[in-house]
Amino acid sequence: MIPLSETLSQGRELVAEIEHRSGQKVADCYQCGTCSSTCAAADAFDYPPHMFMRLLQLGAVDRAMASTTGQLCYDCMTCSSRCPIRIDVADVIETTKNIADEQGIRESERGLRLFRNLFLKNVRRHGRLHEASLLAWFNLKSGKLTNDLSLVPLILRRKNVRIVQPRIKDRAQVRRIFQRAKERPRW
Amino acid sequence: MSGGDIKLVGFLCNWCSYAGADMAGTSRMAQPAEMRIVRLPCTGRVNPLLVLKAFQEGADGVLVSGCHPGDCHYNEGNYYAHRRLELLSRMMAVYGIEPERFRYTWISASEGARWAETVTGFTETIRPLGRLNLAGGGARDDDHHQGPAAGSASPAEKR
Amino acid sequence: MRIGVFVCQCGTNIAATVSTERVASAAMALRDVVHAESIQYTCSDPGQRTVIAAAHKYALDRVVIAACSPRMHETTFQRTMAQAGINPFMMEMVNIREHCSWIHSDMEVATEKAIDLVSMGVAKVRGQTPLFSSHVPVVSEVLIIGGGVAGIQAALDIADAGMPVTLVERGPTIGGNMARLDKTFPTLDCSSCILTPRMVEVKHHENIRLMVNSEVEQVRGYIGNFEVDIRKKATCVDEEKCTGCQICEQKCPSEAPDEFNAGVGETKAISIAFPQAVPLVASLRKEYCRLYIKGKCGICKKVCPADAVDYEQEDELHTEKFGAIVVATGYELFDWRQAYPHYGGGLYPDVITSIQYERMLSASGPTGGHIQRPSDGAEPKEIVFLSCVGSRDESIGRPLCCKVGCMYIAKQAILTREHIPDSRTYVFYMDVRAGGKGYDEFYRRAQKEAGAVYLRGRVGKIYPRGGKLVVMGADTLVGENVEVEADLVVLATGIDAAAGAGSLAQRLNIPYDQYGFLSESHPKLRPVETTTGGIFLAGACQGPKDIPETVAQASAAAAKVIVLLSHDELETSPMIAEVNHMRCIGCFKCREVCPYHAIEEQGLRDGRRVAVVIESLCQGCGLCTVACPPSVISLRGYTDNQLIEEVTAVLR
Amino acid sequence: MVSTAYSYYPGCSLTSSATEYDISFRKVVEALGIQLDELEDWNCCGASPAPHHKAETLGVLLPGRNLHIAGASHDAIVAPCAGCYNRLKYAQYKLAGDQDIREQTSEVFQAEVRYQTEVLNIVQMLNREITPEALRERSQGRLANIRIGAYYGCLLTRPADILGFDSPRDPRKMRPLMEATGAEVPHFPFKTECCGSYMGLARKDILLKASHRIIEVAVSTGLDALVTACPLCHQNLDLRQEQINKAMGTSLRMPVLYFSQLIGLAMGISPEELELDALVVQPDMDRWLKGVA
Repeated sequence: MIPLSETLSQGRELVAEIEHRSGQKVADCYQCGTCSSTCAAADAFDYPPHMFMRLLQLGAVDRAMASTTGQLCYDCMTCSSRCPIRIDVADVIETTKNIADEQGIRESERGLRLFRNLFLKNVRRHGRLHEASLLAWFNLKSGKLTNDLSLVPLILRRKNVRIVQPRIKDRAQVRRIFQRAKERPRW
Repeated sequence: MSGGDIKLVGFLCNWCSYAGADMAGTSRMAQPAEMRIVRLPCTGRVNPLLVLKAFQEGADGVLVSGCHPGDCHYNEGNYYAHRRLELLSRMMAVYGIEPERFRYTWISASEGARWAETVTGFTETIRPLGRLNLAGGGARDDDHHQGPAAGSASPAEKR
Repeated sequence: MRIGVFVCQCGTNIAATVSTERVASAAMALRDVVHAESIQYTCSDPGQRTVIAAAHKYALDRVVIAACSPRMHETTFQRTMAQAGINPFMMEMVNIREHCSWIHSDMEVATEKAIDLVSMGVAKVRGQTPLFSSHVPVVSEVLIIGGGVAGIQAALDIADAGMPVTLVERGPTIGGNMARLDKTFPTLDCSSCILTPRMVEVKHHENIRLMVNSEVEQVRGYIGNFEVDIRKKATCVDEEKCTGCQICEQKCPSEAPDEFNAGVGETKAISIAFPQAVPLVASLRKEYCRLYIKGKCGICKKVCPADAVDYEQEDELHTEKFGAIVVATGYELFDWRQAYPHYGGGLYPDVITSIQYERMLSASGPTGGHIQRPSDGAEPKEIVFLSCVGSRDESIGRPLCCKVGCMYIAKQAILTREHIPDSRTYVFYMDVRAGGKGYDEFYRRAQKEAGAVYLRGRVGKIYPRGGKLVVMGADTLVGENVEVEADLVVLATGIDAAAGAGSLAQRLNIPYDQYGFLSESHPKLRPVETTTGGIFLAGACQGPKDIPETVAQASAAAAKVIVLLSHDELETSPMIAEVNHMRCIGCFKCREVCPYHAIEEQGLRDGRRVAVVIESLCQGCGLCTVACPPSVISLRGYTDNQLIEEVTAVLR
Repeated sequence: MVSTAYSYYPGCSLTSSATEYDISFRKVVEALGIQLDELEDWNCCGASPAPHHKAETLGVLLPGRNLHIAGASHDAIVAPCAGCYNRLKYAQYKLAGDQDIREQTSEVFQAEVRYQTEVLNIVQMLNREITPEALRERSQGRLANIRIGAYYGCLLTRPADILGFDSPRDPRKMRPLMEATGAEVPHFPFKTECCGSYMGLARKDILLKASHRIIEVAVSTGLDALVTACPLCHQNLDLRQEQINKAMGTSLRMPVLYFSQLIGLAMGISPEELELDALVVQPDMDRWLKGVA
């Protein structure tokens, strides 16, 4: 049950923040479902995109922020490209997720968070991503040790594959970039 | 003149804005009393010189209001008006008049509330500006005469 | 100059906030005012009698009535003036109700303002001169543009009233879109059974002249007196001689797309659109004819038993006079192919439009009433209908609702069950709009009796798989995606204004919206009039409509035409523009801005070319007065001097 | 002095799981006689994990650094990886449109940021350097025996208002060159559907389903191969094809080529040189090149 009198007044500010940051109007959505029908991951979401939009329309931002939709959406923007109202649905979802992050709402999708963190850590340290290291660390940290190991020989039969972690020269610059992003994640 | 010290003139087209002002009246929407409405068939009939004449004769603010673009009773009158009035509003400063004193807007026959808001907003914009002092602007009975109109500043002379 | 001022109390409507007595006495102080009084209800009979009496007593020649909005009672008091022997235009109304007493509460402020308004009115009426309406004779013939059900209805109504009608149709037959329908909702009447008798009636009506293959090229003139150029296009067939035997069509070797059947099946370069066409006359499309493409053929001419084929036939240009014009150009269906690449963009043969499906349903259609998959001719069992293809979709510039899609889908779902009892139909919809009489019941019948599976959601993608079409949609009610393996997909395409409606509107000088639909003068109170006098609208040219609405509007337009033409003469407004010929410099800037083409060039005896206002065309907008460089055009009733006097009356 | 050569930004994938893309691209460019200067000391663009979306800092600064370096020496930078291309364009869009972002970026880079270098993807660049007519001339219908599908995926076309490359609903820019190889390029209904992106490690289930659908439709469309310009798509569709089949209980086989490999084949470069052996799902080259002397 969604207590509308409450959610519509309490959720108003957060919805306004989402609308402001994404530049989209949630009230524009007329719930046709095109976004969901084109979404390759909708089956895995607890709320498919149109329902996610509906939650925001009803002011139920808490529920939207805690949903797996934001965490699992990988921003392919198919929904945005097909929306008959031209709403950038992917942006609304991503923005809501970012606000949830800022508010410290815990991600239930730990694997994905781990992937993102390891990815960025690798880039922060070395300036470039090393896919093999990422795979190794991910498997180690997630406990899924054999994950994707079958792919390794397939990759290794390529010429020129970098076995060791590549590093760029001006790592100081990259550190500065990450430092700035940490201090000020948004412009 | 009542309703405070300032004097405002509104040139309204008969089909949209005048009817919108009627609507505001029918709906009893309270408005400041400084506005004096002149009814015209179309904003396309509003000669920019008429606006300047109003200022010269003592108006402290002039509002022109007509049908929304695309809604003109005469099909395209308001497009001509838009072009002329846009140019005029950019020229206001040249005539020594604060640009805020002149405004044009589109209000339909059904937008009574919008008319009331527009009049209120416009009046509140002009009130702090006070009376218009057209330095060198020429004859204005209740102002001090600044001597003969200086150079080409007076639109009346040009006319 | 003797001016009388009458200040209305309007009961307490005005008198509660404005001291009408004080206004009247202040008016007495104004120049040339010889009488002023306050009246309780000026518009009432006794009130008007008081005004008339005062006019006589004080020998008034001008009157100011301070009361309600002129939009309310200007004509009332103009009539009062006429009774009082004063020119009706020598009266000025001052609005002290809507613009004063009703929006202010302070009596002092409101009274002062009312006094100001009265002085403005007095200043304006002082500059007024008597004006006289002129009369123009009316041509009693009517032009109707478009021969669909709207044009047919309007033509028959007007012709029955005894007025001659010319019905101009662009295509080779009348009947329009309705003639292509199999059944009509919500009654399932056979469309041609109800329409074709009306078409025949048009053909035989003594007051109707039917011109097919004809288009309106130019329109000059004004209400009561239009002059119209109509081009009758050459069709290489003599209409008088052709008997409609169709031998030419049978023998013609050149295939051509079948527009009447929306591309389901093919026809020939020379053909009759459909068996019930009116007139039943063949026409030849040169762009598909072998004779014109390859320079060699001529079979149709050889086989025609009536000797009706004439390759030398040329376009005819007719110039006719009409008193009124009814525009009934109808609609066409949205071309979805560019806009919906994710539905295959026209590449999958088994994704068809609803009108194509309709032609298959029709017993007289190209499949003889059998529903067939275009790809292999097989009978489909799983049929998916998609609503709102080209409607309610801002991303392709079509936010409007087509208004009939929901209902014709329901109809087609019901008919599908009748044609193929073991079929299953699916309907993807966003909302079901069933707001007419018997409509909701009809749509429920599609679900209950025809077993149509209604799915609330839009379809994101269609793609072929193993001879079937996978339709990927969302069911927003369960919040899950759904998928149908369909044999046939039918798109309920939206409604566009007929091609060329915008350019026709320009020729007629009537406004139209961004979709090409023609604009009515007022959406509530003048729904069939346009802003140009004498031109009326009927049917879907004004916006999406179903058949009952179209017919109703066509009859309404006919009624308006009949009222207009029931007079021999028309009175024209005298509040129009006037050029001072002595000072006109002949630059014709006025002609450029005039929306009504009401300015013409005239040579004077001294050789100068000057602008002249055509009084019957001028609508009195005043655009020309501003455009005139030497300011020698004035608008009667709103002259520069009057306006300046009105403004300065309160500023000085 | 600005060079007439292209600045070349391979990006991380092209140095590990997609080296065949790098090698085949260089081969094609070499055959066309164009100079590529690998961007000096380039860094990772941040790809999908770096938050971007409208106002996020990292999404501008990481690709911004590459733009900045390229701007010192080159008029145009080419990024064969669709992801890198997407992020470079995004950074450029933000930097061009917002003075505040420019200033803050310059502050971090300790220099006036250079962002105006033209950013090109592989399709744009090759279209510029070889016309379909010229390619047709060179290929002499070499690939006339096959049907291939142009697979665009997401990052090459979306968001369209920033990338300005092709229609997000109905992209067609790969087609002219693909047809010039002599191959048939039928309509591929899933050309813009997403393959599952970076979900491979954490949520393989989502990815395998999405990629399976694409392969399945490619097979039912009767294609001999898909062609892509994105290493991530390639990884998901080719490298993981066994995983897909295993998870979905199918035995689909669909070779997936890089755009550069296809163009290279048409130009007469050998399959070995183009690293076609690196593909997990091998095309039947004998059949493909049947009738080629």
